[in-house]
Amino acid sequence: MLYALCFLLFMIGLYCAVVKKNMVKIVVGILIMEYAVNLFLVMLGYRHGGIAPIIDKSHLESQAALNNFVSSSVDPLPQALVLTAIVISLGSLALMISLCIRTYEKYGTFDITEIRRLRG
Amino acid sequence: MTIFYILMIFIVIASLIAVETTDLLSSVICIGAMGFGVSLVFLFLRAPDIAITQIVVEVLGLIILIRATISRDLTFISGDKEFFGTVVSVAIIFVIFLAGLRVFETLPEFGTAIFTQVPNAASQTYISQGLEKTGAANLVASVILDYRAYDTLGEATVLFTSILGATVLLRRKAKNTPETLQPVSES
Amino acid sequence: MQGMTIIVKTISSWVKVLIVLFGIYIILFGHLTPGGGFAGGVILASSYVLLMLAFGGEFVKKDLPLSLVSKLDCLGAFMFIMIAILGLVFGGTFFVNFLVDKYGQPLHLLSAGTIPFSNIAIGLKVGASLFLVIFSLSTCCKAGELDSH
Amino acid sequence: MSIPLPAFVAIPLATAFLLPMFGKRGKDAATVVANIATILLLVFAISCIGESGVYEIGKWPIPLGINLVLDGLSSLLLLAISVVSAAVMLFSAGYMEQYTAKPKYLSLFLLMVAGMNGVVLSGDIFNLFVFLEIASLASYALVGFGCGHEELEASFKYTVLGTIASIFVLFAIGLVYGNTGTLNMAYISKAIQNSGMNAGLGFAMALFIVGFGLKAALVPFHAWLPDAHPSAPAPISAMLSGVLIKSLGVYALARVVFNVFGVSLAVGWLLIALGILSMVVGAFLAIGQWDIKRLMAYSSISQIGYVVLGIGLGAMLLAKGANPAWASLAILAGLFHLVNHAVYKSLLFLTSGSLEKATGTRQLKEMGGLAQRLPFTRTTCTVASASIVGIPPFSGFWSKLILVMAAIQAQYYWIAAIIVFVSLCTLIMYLKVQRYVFLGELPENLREAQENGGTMLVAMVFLACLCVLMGLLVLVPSLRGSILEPAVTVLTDGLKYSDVVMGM
Repeated sequence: MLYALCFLLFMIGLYCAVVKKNMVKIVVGILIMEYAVNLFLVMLGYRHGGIAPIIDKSHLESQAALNNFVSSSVDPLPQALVLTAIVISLGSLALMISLCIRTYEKYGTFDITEIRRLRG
Repeated sequence: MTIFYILMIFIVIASLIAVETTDLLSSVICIGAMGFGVSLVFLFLRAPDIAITQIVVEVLGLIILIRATISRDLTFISGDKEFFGTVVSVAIIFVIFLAGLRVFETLPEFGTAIFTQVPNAASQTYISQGLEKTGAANLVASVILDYRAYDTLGEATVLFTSILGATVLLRRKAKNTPETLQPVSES
Repeated sequence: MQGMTIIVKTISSWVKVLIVLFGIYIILFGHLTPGGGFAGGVILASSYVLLMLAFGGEFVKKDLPLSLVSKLDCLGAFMFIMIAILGLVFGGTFFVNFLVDKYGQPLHLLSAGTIPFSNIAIGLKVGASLFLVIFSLSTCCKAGELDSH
Repeated sequence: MSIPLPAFVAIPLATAFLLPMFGKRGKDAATVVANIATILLLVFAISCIGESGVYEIGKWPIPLGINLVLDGLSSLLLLAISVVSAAVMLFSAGYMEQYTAKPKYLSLFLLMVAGMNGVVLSGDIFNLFVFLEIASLASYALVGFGCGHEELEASFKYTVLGTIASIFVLFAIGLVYGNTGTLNMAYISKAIQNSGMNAGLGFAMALFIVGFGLKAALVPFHAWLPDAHPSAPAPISAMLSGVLIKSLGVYALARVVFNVFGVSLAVGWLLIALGILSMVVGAFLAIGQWDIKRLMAYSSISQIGYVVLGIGLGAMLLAKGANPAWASLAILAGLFHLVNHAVYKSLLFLTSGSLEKATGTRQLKEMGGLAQRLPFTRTTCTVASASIVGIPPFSGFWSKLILVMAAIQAQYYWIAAIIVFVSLCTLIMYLKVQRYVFLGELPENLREAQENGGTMLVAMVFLACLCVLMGLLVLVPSLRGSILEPAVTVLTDGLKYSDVVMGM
């Protein structure tokens, strides 16, 4: 069910990015899609009753503690992927917003139908 | 378990408001709320690294987004004129959504991570041998900076590229000299 | 942007030091605790963004010239790829953690081979570049000001 | 292997990180350094011909770490990327003088090259995504480099569609990870062979096809291309059309379909349909254009259709269990056309840049009679046009001929007929270019149009020579055996990819 909620979020974002005519709204849609995918990836690695994949001193005290850590830690790999994906989405956000600002400067509006009309 | 549902429903509602409100600033603020919700979900999913990163990125992203929207055609969104087009796209997206729901039945159930079900998964090795092989107690750090450091090189490059691209796009003057010949006026 | 009131200015110049310290802590302990180069770099950037909001763009420009920031940006990225290439030179493979057994013990600040150095490089790079983009976004064009068509 | 594979990524990256430090004064030094980097990459790529190998980064064995895979297909793409980027970089040295911030341009250019090299070398699906993003982000910024009205709008459109494509790919990667628990392409392929396809993997494959199809600008997803290519500076149009849409779109699609998921009849027919649709629609739209770069952009869509048609025909024949020789012939045609198109389309865009710089316009109706004023541009443009149309000694003829032969051998005569018909349309559109640009009356205001000298000319002549010589790639058996055939084998072997990678 949680996966389905992620997918719903993804689709809301897709709807916003495809249907809306305002440049900022399109960026908002893309951000929503990115959140959805990030959530989905991290959920794939979750275990019931899991602990964060960070070893501290208490885990190193005995072999049993370490084994306990190994058997209950959540998956670190999707977390690493999402860290990368968050940075990538920040990068594309910066690029898109600078494009929006420059386009606004040139055309005086965020509305893409208006922009298309001005361009002729 | 319930906490995830509560937070996810909060995120979905925030996203719906962000999509449908006509005020750009409130839309951006809803995105901020969503971002903090997402970061809380990360925290409950036992991913403190990403939760921290999500929060700091959210703050900076919000500054960037608000910078873009503030005092620029505020509250000005003309209604969607093409009613028919909107209905068709909503219908298509809804159909894809319904078709896609079956897809998630093939995944292992939430809370049983995939790496526990596959023999010799890489993640199993990261957890059991990460500290001894890389020396980093934070296994996420050991994955991003040692096992998959090449990805992180790519990630740093993505950021470098986008920042370089943004400064290039924001520069005042793009052309150096007038053309060698006068451009022919467009008819 | 001419900045805000004296109260805001005073407080933010104090808080800035704390934020910078916190950012450095997050970067240096990235291999032991949650956080790391990326989160720490963003925190470093946000300290200067705070100064920029409180004092205005011109003040920060004097404090931290943009050409220096963009050089730091390139330097951080270059440091990171040099760590990779040093792995090729000393360890025989691109990105090999050639320092892993050379010093330190697990759970100490000095451990984990090249990972802390990678964190520092990334922190530098991320901090500089994010500051750069927010600065150029906010000073490049004032709201409502249009190019002549 | 004599050269460590990460060099293909590390050299352009290190150079790109250093270049912005040069600032305004070091513009010429920066140009020289960037050119040295691309030429070095070309030398490396040539020395990698016929080699193969796996490179495990950081000495981690593969499911743990990331591996780079050099096989026939990768080295073919590496060769195409480095030839085109070396020529285009040389061209930019002269052409980009008219823009400001040249060191940043050079840096972004090298980042784009690094991204494409990373994509074609990667053996890890998430790593492929990361490098895909590097190349895409650099190209978004480069399309808007001129910062004019048109450029910004085109760049925004391209950025939005490109980002949506990337998110689709990331989502598909998530689904694949959720089903197989690994990210390495060889291991994914193994896991899929063991468990068989299910709904999740099928959906992931659909997402991959849409995502990479958007990057490759196949017809239902082509909306960004006709705006982005004309708006970009001419060298960037050449890169985008010449190699970017191929390495990010077609290569990634072929790799995922053939080597990771395995071919099936449905996917084969889907690719054929996309290919034919792109060919026909692209050609029809191109004929009506009056902007020279826009015409070439639509013709790119049409030509990418040939490549996808060849590959799809191969996939369909493989899945049907037909004679494997037919399938390899079709794939050979597709890949050979890919390389040919990389060379002649980038040459065409470079000539259009040369024309634009000399005359200040891109409108066909405002040009004319330039044959005398611009003799070199005219010659190179004619060579490239002859290639793309498929006049016998030039390269385009051979790839189209093989494609027609493959279609006839497999007894799909209607496909062969469509190929010939689209070739005729291509003939019409390039006759139109020749007629309106080089023949006819020379307008008053273009009397002083000057040939661009120096590096721009060298780059154009280099690519024109390649256009003439490319036919040798299939005609000389030793060249064919060392460059094209290994690439074809990688695709026809399909799922053996995983054994090959794990075995090396």
